[in-house]
Amino acid sequence: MDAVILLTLTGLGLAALYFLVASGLSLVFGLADVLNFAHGLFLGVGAYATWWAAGNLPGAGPDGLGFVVAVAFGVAAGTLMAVLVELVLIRPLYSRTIEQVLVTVGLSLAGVALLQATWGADARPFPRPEWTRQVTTILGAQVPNGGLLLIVAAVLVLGAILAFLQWTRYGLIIRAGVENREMVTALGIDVRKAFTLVFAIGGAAAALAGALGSVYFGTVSPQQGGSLLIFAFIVVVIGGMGSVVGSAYAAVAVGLLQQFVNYYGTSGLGDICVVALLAVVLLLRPQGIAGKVATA
Amino acid sequence: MLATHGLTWRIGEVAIVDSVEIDLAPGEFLGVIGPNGAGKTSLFNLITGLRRATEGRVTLDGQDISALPPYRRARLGLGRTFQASSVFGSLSVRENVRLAVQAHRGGSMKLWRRAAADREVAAAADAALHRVGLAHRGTTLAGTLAHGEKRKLEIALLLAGEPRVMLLDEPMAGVSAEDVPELVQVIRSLTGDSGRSVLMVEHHMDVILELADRIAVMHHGALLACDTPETVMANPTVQEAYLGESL
Amino acid sequence: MMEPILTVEELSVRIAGLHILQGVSFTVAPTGVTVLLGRNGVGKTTTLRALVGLTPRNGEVRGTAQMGNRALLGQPTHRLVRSGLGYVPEDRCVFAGLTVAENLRLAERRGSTPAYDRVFALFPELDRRSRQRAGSLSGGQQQMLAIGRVLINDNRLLLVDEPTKGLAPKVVTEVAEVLERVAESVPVLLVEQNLAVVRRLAHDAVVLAAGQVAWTGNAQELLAETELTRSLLGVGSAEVHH
Amino acid sequence: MTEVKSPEAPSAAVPSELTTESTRWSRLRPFLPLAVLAVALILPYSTLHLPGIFEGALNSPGTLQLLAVCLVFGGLAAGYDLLFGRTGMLSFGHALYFAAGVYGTDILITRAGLPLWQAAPLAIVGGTILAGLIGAVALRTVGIAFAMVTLAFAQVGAILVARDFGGLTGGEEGLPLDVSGVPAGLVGVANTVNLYWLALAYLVVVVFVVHRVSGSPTGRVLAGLRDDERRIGVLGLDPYRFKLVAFTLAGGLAAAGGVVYCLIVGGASPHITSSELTLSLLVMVVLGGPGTRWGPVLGGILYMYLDHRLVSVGSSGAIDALPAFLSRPLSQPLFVLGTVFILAVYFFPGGLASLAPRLTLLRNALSPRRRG
Amino acid sequence: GSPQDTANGGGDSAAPVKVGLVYSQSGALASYGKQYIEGFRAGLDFATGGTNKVGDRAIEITEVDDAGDPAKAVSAAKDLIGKGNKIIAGSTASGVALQVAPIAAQNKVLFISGPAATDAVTGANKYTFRSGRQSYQDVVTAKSFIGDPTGKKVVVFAQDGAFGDANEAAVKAVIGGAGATVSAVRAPASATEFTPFASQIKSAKPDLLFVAWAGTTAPAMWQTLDQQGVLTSTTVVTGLDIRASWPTFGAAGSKISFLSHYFDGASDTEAAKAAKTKIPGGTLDLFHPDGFAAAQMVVRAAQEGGDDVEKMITALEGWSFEGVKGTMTIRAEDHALLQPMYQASLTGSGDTFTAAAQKALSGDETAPPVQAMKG
Ligand SMILES: Nc1ncnc2c1ncn2[C@@H]1O[C@H](COP(=O)(O)OP(=O)(O)OP(=O)(O)O)[C@@H](O)[C@H]1O
Ligand SMILES: Nc1ncnc2c1ncn2[C@@H]1O[C@H](COP(=O)(O)OP(=O)(O)OP(=O)(O)O)[C@@H](O)[C@H]1O
Ligand SMILES: [Mg+2]
Ligand SMILES: [Mg+2]
Repeated sequence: MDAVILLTLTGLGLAALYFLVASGLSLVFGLADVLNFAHGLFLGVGAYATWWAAGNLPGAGPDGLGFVVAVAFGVAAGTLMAVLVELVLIRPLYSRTIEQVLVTVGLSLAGVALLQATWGADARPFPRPEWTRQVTTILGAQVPNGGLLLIVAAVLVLGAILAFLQWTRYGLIIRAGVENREMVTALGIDVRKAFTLVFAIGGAAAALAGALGSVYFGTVSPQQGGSLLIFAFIVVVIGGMGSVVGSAYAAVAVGLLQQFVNYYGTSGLGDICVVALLAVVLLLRPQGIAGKVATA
Repeated sequence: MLATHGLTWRIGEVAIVDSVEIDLAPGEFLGVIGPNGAGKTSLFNLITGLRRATEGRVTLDGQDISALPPYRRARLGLGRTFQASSVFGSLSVRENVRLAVQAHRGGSMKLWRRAAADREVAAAADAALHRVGLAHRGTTLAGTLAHGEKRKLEIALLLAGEPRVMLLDEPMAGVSAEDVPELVQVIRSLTGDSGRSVLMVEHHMDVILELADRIAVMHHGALLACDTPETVMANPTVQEAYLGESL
Repeated sequence: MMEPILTVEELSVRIAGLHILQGVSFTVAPTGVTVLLGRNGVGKTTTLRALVGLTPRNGEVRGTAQMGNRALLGQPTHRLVRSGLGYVPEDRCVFAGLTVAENLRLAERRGSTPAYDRVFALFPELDRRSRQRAGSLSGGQQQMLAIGRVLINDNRLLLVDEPTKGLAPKVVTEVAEVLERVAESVPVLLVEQNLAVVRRLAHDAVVLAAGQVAWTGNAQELLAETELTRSLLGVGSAEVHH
Repeated sequence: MTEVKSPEAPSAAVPSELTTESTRWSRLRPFLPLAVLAVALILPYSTLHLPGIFEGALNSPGTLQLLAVCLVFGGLAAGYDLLFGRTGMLSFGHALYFAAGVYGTDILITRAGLPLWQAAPLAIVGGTILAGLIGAVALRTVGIAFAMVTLAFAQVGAILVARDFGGLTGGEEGLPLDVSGVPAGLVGVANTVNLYWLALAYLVVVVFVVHRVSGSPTGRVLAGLRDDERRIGVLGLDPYRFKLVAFTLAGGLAAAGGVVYCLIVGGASPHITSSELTLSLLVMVVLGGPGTRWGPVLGGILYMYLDHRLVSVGSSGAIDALPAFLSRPLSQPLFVLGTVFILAVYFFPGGLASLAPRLTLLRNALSPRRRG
Repeated sequence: GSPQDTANGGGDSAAPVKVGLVYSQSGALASYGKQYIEGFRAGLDFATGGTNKVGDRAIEITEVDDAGDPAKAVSAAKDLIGKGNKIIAGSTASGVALQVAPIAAQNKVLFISGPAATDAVTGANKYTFRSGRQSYQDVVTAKSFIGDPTGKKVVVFAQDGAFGDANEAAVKAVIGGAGATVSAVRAPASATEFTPFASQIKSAKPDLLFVAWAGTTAPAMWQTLDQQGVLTSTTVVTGLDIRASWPTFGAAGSKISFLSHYFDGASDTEAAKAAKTKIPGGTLDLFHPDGFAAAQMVVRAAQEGGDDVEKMITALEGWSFEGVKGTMTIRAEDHALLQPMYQASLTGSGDTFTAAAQKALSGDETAPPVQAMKG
């Protein structure tokens, strides 16, 4: 029984991490129709900026309010980076999906190499509040606080993104813009602004995921973002492109599946099960769990 | 030749196509009219297999084809055009038609033969292009054609397949007034020989009246009437629901 | 004669090395409907798209176009539209994945109250189907939505590309009526193949041939003259009178 | 951009009063590939030094090895383009069939002790069947879903290789090829030239097959599929069958590339099962120009060349001499490679292949001056 | 010229001795590579008395980056061999070592593998030597932590793949062979959440837990083991990685018993002192000794063998020398490098940790079993 609770809660923590990474990806991928392979880089930028701020930025530090400031700085850096990338690199390439893939792949290669050139290839210890290293005992299970923090953050991010899509016109503009950018402009809307905004949000979510993920891992390294990205992609696709709620469901499914199979099955089976889940979902419902049926 | 039996397509509770019974005789030209949203295009989709009917059957020469995928139905001689032109945008106009000819004549699964060397295909394609008056646009990329030209290419693609039953979905929409008579000629010639049948949706009443042997009227998914043009035009419901007061 | 609302001078468009428009000049009167005629592929759509700033990336536009005191060419589309240039595209371009209501909501412009009543009065169908996804509308219904989307705002000039294409005769009449009524308050530059509609609506006419202006003048005169219609539009006036 | 005032004479059309020189050129053009092939064939006999481009003389083993790797990837990219550029199928799992070729050959030779002449055909057939089976399932989806299903299968392949079941694959350490099953002519540094010829032969075969197939009736259908699948169905052709044929054929070509690569590198390592490899295939094709005759080949060759050479450029003295803020990033090969992709997108939209028409334009612009 | 022309570059007695170093300058193992090359330079200086010459022949080093990719390494090795290098050294990654070794044998050049820890390099072929330790030696050192293994319960926690396989096999052979019952918990190398594995380990209640984990997820793994109480419930042994990684152990660090290949201060040999003065920063780390030993072996080979690879091999086989770690012996039968190994503990917090040696094991004590030479 203990084991089940522990696995469930840590599985949810893992799911929260996947969701944090996937949410920004899903937004950018589903709404702006950009397969952003540089998302992992945004993650890395957020993590390194937080790490840097905690050590160097006045007012920021590894604990308490200082840590919040450091994370805020990291998120700001990630957002700025995403906005710059959109403005300079992606904007001229809308509706040229393949070129975008090339640019974002190039960007992730170059960016990660740059992080590595600046801070070295090895993992560095990540500054974090002491309590994130401890555990909380819930129903007899020792649940890491880092995981709980991720769960709380994921719920907040989910709420924030849903509110944004629900209460602002941007959700509509972006959905329409993906279908036919020209026509959105022909309705008198500056669609470019909306896309920049989506990138900014995606970048912010990625940076937050980078910072909190590093808290969870305890270290920051240049490759970290990339290795999470593959699962994030799987989550996005299972959930249905562009559906943030779908991504949330999918993240939970993937996180729990991985955790339980890794415990009860043999090693490595967890990953294979996740991949199998992806294949099965796509074959049965190519549009993903929450995706809409494409028009004929 | 082509017949539908109680053909129905529901989305949720709503019947988009509602128990439609059509019987198309060999060589017959059946016009289909009806208000926008009556279900004409949907009917075509059901007949060609792009959509699966929820109830009812489609038969071709008495054979039930309801369960066949679109390509099998096409091979049995069912051809169609699309209301929104759907041509191969990145191929030249000529390649578009050659592809259609080749699809019809067989031998598409030949990986090791030079496609361009097949003179017969090329000749048939050029003939089809000629018939719709696009011969001079042969090398243009189909995607960059003007709207009306795409309509003509659609018909050329249909011609190339030499189908026995042709379904035309608003072939005249967007065709310039000057070219309408020409195209009417082309469509008329489709049925003239060889006992081919045509099912044509069209909102240009003069064209329908000129070509159709019978006219089917659809309304809210159901077949309101299916009769000679004179009878249909005299029907007060048709007058009211479809034609309105003429301009 | 009042000042024209739109003055196009020497408009040339080149796309991918092809000269599609070669020095097109015409004006649009500040009231009523001006119709742009010509065979398939002469460049009617290209003209409208150039005016509203939607020439493809690999295209090049030259010449001038003035709407009132505003130069149109070279401006970003969304600014042009916000300044009161409404555009109904040829292929309808409704957002297939959005519902009818969402399509309309998207068209609302900041700073002006959306005239839903006007749109729903004209097309009650849109009201009834407001929650249906636009992609599943019939062709004609989509056309209504495309027009409705523009009418929801107040415009200074409407560019309308083949609005009656694919519509049932009854709806064609209705759309013609709508345009007629719209044109009472907003000038319209209309591309239209249905000569009956042209006859009913048009005041002025511009005829294009091979990327150049072949004729401008009064539309009714044009349609009345068998010789002219035959040489310019390729149809006898008898056919016009269907 | 030059301003052309007169409305006639679109600039893309070549003026009719061509110089004799240009006519000769256009008549020669079809033979250009043959000429390049001839150069490639005699290249190992040249002791030419191209400092900065290659480390050693053209016929030195190091250069030949590098060229061989580049040629294999040129072929691989051309094969992938059959899927991507010519049929419009975005597969993210193409590396799997390549890896099947590499590991298949390696395992059959090293673990099962088969001779090369048995192992190679078995590996190719195996890779082709694998592609056929996976394609049969994955092709039930389209678009991004298809890309992701293929990626998923490739990921399973990667996991299986990494887990090292039964010690077959060597896990993350890879599996060195046991050369006792390989003809002596393909072993040893002195015989690198034979590997080079093998790679060249592979490239020629792939290019020939791809061009032949694209120009065939089937190729025409594939091109149609790229644009409008629904229409293909209505024309009476089964889209699924044609896509499956393309997918299987491309998979088989990739597996054959794997066999050659296994011999060149002398083993298998899990690098080749990574999803990055598929992505880089995509990059190669886009870099070169998808759906073009020579673009993917050039893209593949260039990519691999940069991938290998940047490593040594990065560690060269010239870079170290730069100030730290320049030398640090520049000594990271991936930084340079990534930057090259980005620049390529902006400066060669349409890929390297689009350079050719532009060069023609340039030549046309220059030729009057030469005449005058 | 003919294709074979330059492949047989020879050397006369005044020409420099050409040595090719193929190792990771970039990629995931770049920091290991950096230590290796620093150690190599220091070792070369030490072994040639600062002249960088063997007799009157200068030693000419060519460095090539393999970025951890065997394909690149193979290309580089072929290039170097083609240019007449008779000695190749380097190989930071095991995959590289395994694929370069056959190339050396095929072309009859000397290959001295570097930090790559895989056991498979030992006895790979007669042209292949190693300048570092191998996994087996790690495990033997780990065994020294539990005294008499008879009846004890040992769990191996290792990642999937060859590295994990080798460690599991070695533990089964070394500790299991000595009477302990050995079981294994394996996890995918890509795992990010370790609770399931920690629970499995805990419920197995081992007397000794041997952890073989490499990669960036290690800190998360340790934290989870700590949080789930594994570290306090049993003796946990693992290998001590490079200095930069020490802070990432966090609080777990002081609860682990480390086996160590090397850390600064583990030995106080002449070579260690010399190395400390030569390397940038003056602090020795995990892979400095490997580079140092490689240089010593290169010099020995060149001295005794000249340009004759067979003579080089004879000169190295059975050779004993004083390296950074102490006395190192190249076992003639399979070219295993017998060398001292250490038990260590870690103390400190934040960014400053220090390692202290508990015990040193001699090269004979940690000797792996003799392999038959494969090629
Ligand atoms: N997938 C769908 N979901 C919901 N409603 C649909 C769907 N597809 C079609 N419809 C509805 O079915 C009705 C029939 O559509 P159809 O396209 O067949 O009309 P049509 O007769 O061809 O009209 P038009 O003459 O305007 O082309 C329309 O009211 C349309 O909105
Ligand atoms: N993107 C493009 N690239 C190349 N040529 C184009 C492009 N767009 C349009 N054209 C060409 O420009 C010409 C004019 O096209 P346009 O769409 O303006 O014609 P139109 O008068 O609107 O015709 P229709 O009555 O058929 O709608 C056509 O020959 C068309 O092929
Ligand atoms: Mg319809
Ligand atoms: Mg038009």
